[in-house]
Amino acid sequence: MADKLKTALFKFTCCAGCQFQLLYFFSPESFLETLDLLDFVYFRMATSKELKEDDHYDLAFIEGAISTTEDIEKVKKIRKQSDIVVGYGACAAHGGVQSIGDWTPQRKLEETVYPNPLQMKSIKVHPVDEFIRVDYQLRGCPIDEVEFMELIRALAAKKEPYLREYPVCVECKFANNICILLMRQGVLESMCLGPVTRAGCRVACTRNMRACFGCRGPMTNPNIPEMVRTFKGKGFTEHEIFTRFTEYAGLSPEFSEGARAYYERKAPYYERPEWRAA
Amino acid sequence: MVRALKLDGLDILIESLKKDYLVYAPLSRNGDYFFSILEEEKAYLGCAVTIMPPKRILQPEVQTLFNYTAVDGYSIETPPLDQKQALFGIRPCDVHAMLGFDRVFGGRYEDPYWWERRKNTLVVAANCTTVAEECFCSSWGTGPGLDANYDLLLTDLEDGYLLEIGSPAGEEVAIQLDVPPAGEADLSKKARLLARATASIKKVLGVKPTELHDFLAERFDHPAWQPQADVCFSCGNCTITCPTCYCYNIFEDYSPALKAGERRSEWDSCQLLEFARIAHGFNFRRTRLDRFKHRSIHKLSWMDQQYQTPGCVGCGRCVRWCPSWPVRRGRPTSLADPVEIIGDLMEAV
Amino acid sequence: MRERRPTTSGRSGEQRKRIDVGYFARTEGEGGIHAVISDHKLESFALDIWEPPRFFEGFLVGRFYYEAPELTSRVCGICPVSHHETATKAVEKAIGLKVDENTTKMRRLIAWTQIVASHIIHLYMLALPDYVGYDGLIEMLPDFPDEVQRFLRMKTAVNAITDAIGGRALHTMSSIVGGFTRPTSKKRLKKLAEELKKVKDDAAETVRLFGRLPTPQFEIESTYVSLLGDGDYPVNAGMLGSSDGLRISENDYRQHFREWQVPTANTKYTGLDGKNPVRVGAISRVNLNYDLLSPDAKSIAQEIGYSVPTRNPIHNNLAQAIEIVGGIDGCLELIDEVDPESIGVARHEVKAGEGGGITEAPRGSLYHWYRVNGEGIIEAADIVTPTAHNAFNLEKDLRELLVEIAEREVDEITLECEKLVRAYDPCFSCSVHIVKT
Amino acid sequence: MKNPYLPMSCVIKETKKETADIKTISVELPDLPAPFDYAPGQFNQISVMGVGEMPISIGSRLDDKTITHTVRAVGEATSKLVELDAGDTIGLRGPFGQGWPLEAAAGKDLLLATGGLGLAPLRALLDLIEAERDRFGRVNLAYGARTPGDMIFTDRFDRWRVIPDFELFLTVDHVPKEAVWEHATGVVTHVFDRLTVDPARALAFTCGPEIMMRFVANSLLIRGFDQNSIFVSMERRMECGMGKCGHCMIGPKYVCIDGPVFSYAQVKALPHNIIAGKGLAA
Ligand SMILES: Cc1cc2nc3c(=O)[nH]c(=O)nc-3n(C[C@H](O)[C@H](O)[C@H](O)COP(=O)(O)OP(=O)(O)OC[C@H]3O[C@@H](n4cnc5c(N)ncnc54)[C@H](O)[C@@H]3O)c2cc1C
Ligand code: SF4
Ligand code: SF4
Ligand code: SF4
Repeated sequence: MADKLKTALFKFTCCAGCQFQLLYFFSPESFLETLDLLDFVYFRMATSKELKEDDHYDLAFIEGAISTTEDIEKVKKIRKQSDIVVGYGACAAHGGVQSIGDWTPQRKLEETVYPNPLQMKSIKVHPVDEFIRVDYQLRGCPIDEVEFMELIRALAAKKEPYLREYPVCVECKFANNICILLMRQGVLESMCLGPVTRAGCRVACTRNMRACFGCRGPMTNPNIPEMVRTFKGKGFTEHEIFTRFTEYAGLSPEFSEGARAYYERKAPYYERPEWRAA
Repeated sequence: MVRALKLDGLDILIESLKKDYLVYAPLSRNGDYFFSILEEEKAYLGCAVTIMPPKRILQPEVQTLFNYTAVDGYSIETPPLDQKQALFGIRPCDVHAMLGFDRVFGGRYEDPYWWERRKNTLVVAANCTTVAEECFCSSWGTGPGLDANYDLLLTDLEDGYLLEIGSPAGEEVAIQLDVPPAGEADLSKKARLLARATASIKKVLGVKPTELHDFLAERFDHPAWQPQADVCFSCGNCTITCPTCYCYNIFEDYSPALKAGERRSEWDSCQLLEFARIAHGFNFRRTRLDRFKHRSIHKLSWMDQQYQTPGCVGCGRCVRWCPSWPVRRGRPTSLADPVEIIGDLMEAV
Repeated sequence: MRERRPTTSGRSGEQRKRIDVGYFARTEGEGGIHAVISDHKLESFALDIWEPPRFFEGFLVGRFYYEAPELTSRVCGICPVSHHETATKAVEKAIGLKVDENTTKMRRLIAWTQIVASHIIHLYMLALPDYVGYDGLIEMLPDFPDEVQRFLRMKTAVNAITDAIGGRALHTMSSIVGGFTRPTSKKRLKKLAEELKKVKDDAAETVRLFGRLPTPQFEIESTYVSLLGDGDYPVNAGMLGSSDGLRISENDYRQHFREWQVPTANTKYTGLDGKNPVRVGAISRVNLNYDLLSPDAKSIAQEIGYSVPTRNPIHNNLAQAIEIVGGIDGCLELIDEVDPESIGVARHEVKAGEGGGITEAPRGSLYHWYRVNGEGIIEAADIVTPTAHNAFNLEKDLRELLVEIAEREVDEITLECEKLVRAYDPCFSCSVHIVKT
Repeated sequence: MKNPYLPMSCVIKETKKETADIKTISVELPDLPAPFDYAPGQFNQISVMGVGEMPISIGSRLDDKTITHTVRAVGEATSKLVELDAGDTIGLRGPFGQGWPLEAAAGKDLLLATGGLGLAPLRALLDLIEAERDRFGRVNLAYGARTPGDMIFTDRFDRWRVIPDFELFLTVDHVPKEAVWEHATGVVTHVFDRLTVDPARALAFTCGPEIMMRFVANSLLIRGFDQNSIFVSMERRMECGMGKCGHCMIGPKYVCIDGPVFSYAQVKALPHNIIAGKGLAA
């Protein structure tokens, strides 16, 4: 067998769930096969092996979004040190849940959480590929086991992984699911982003009768205006549509187009009367 | 030889089938229906088009073509496909779609995966005595009643079930049932019920199937296509759920740790962007318009030219599962609905 | 990345030691200790938590109430269910929704699986390598196949139940405000219960394993806080109580617990009555609720000589191991009791209001509070995690430990500190707002 | 039932580098129950196990059980294939498709107009012309490439030149400074003025990028070739090669079984293609 890929996993701003997905929630077979294919030289959660300055990696996983200025330098360094860089999880790919904060002015955010915001020097949340080239994205919150295995098997075999580009709907139908978007009852349950979200999650949401909330970000060339029109047609409010598009991947150009569909020329939502009232 | 039996209930038939076959039947879940292995739940025989067509049982969405190990060249192994199975309660439209697949997977290159499964499958069809609002099988002559191509055929007579036998394999099952033959009255009741069902189908294709080729060829550049394509998600729902859509992809799953791989096929859809893409990203149907047209015309005309079998059987699945609902002729409609697409094209240029 | 750099620098005659742990390995999130010991005295000390802020309480403002559980689930990848369930409870209180007994039981079941699952990963993946002197579980694989296999068996059995109820094991799906969208079937649960029974021996073996490992004798006075069970071991219900006799309902939490800023550290501390540090977690739960543990858990605790109340903070690991046994019994019992098929999602109207809820996360009491307006939009949110509860106490304990072992070698001091930190099981990424940059 | 999805395992006998990214690979066919029979213009599905399958034109006439394919590394599978060497194993299934219309061509003049790698699908035909010269009338081969270095099969040019009644016209788009080039420059249609075949009794076979075939066809139509005597070899994405997977469909036609060779008249009736100008893509 070819040599194991020398691998490092770095964590930035996120919940670390994607690492745990690998360490803890994978089936034992996948977990052991992963260890067969990858040699983790740096993986803080799993081993106390130290980071070596100027080490070189065949493969670097970057988990989490970038939210401090130091982090920007760190990822640039990782890029230089690594042959293949993989964005690991929704936070790395699109900013993840914390990117919701990007729709609120930073000062405002700081004020809500900390009594003395003047000490803060936080920055907005950014996807990793805003600063460096990312070779592959493992999307999703959290990442999917099957997709992860496909990626590392392909990389170990030095070939392209087969990562799906099509929307969640395809997998949803493969899974024999009823269409959540078309069930016109139960308001929040039917606001499904499936038709514009990239598949690969094996429909974690819809197989549980939950609407897809777009954690994997947009598919290639999604029809966002139609998605907005559809939601609107089903009677969702502007603010509801906004929140749906901004949950996990609101920073992607496509989803932010959806989020802006109603807010563009209006006051940002945190100043809108609908929640300021009462 | 018995031709038709009268059953009081279905249990006796199902029990008998279960002895020799793995029985697939429409089961209810969250108010909808899907084909699944019949265990304890009750099979549903009222007219309900399952979410996914039974094609997935004969050609699963992802199927293994072969496994191989790559040590010293490679050795190939194909999966066994000898499971005897019964498709219980398959609708006439779906039977017709299955016949279409017979043509696609037949011809010069016979697809062994389809045919092995097909030959091991007992078709226990069920006539539709009630119809759903999306159905338009009568436009194609594919329903609501079935004339041939079944092993066994059920009709719900309200006071019991008529069981017609259509093949020696069906005969073998029927012979084990200890029930009386059906009478003339039962047969005429069936005819009456089917006539009633046919009459209750409100949806009609605006153009006769035989005239569709010319109709569509003339309207290939009709302006009505563009606004339709604009509201299409390219999500593939219309094709994935379509019982006559057969397109698939071939890909490989290879594990360097195991030095073994598997070549698989996976359903594909012409609505997806990557369907016609080749090396260097060149795409022969890059625009939504091209893809939407391809699907519509393939269903309604080209498939018939290719395989002499209709590409649509009027099951209404695409009508139901298309998430886009543009307003046409003053009412919200399903974008993928063949009847509405034809309707749009019938409007003057 | 910051490095672990223990250094000793001699200055004329006196001994000056620097303890610098830049980035704890195998803890969740990012944090470090910086201490200077000179002449066997603690000269300076700082507990540094530098997980970048994520502003959960900030960005939750303006979102819909039903988003709170799934968004806060992302506070922490190791105890997502706890956040999910606590947020659900708090939001339901805020909008004035009551769910039935069966749903509460189901939630209790999934919360139990979370505690057990988190303890398993903590003990085997984060703590055990320390004791046996390995970098991590991955490195232990060739030499400790039995332990690794036991770990894999246990986690697979427990995760399967979380997966069945929650729709997936990590960041659950089917549990929402009002109930469950797709509760599993009794049949499936029964089947999984059989699998779970099979790992009970593994759980007992885990307790014995940790009972055998050398535990430093180190006693510190702390105020132990946890929910108090009422007939059942506390998981997602009960009064909040302390070893000092505190008894409050979750509604009164904010009158008793305050946060304040510490100028020397980058953290915001939470304490009882705005000044006293508290200890939450398995050790507190076992201390306060020992009698409610399952008989098997109690007998294994006796077998290894675990006596309550304990004052040794490092005993937290043993308490966790004991809770695994108790948790498995708790799950088995609940699987018998719940009726998944009858669970749905309670229909509800949204009323403006506010409400807080406490549940026991693996690492201790977790508090969520929300104010929701008439349109269902969150106006204010507050999350106090176990790590936030513990941070003040951890600092206090570390100081005491450093004073006690100040004479030892730097490497040893560092290791002891790390052990203590890891026994606290801090989850820095879940700290939410104890963090300041 | 024979399983047409299963590739037969073939060992590479030799490889030859044609250009920087093009390689000719000769494989040895295993003993088959029946002789492997095919016509020029047909293709095989070649597998690189672990990576995937790709349609590649058959480049040679069957010669002692060896058969050649000429491949350009453009993507994943082709790159892997090009990396392989003698002794490696590949999978092969085929032959598929309709080759050049040899029956219609009997006794007729032939114009073969190709660009770049498009010469590969014609090589088997050229071998046939050489071996059975009497079957056809006068033959012209017009071959264009980007630069002289991009030409394939250059070692065969001299062999072809001596075929009786055979003319070889070479042209390149661009000559790098250091190269020696004594033939024409410009696109392949530029040499059409010098053709010696008679449009009235000739068939034209063309293969290359679709945009090139469009120019070739237009130019030939102007010169009096009939729509039914111009043949193009089309390329589309293929998975099965057997008219089932749907990918290579152009309107109602399958490139894999109805083609890849089509007459211009046929192509003209099809949507979504560049050659005859209907429904331009990309
Ligand atoms: C009838 C026919 C004959 C051909 N003859 C030759 C030949 O003699 N020499 C040669 O070098 N090339 C030939 N090609 C083109 C060759 O098949 C493609 O270059 C090859 O498939 C690219 O695969 P890839 O995996 O390297 O590219 P990638 O871009 O990595 O391919 C991704 C997928 O797209 C599909 N695909 C991409 N490009 C094509 C394409 N052009 N045609 C079909 N499927 C494609 C493949 O199925 C592949 O799985 C021929 C194509 C056809 C249709
Ligand atoms: S095109 Fe639509 S109605 Fe026709 S068979 Fe397919 S899914 Fe059914
Ligand atoms: S409509 Fe599209 S997916 Fe369906 S069979 Fe035709 S080409 Fe294939
Ligand atoms: S027609 Fe409807 S179902 Fe089909 S691809 Fe378009 S949006 Fe999807």
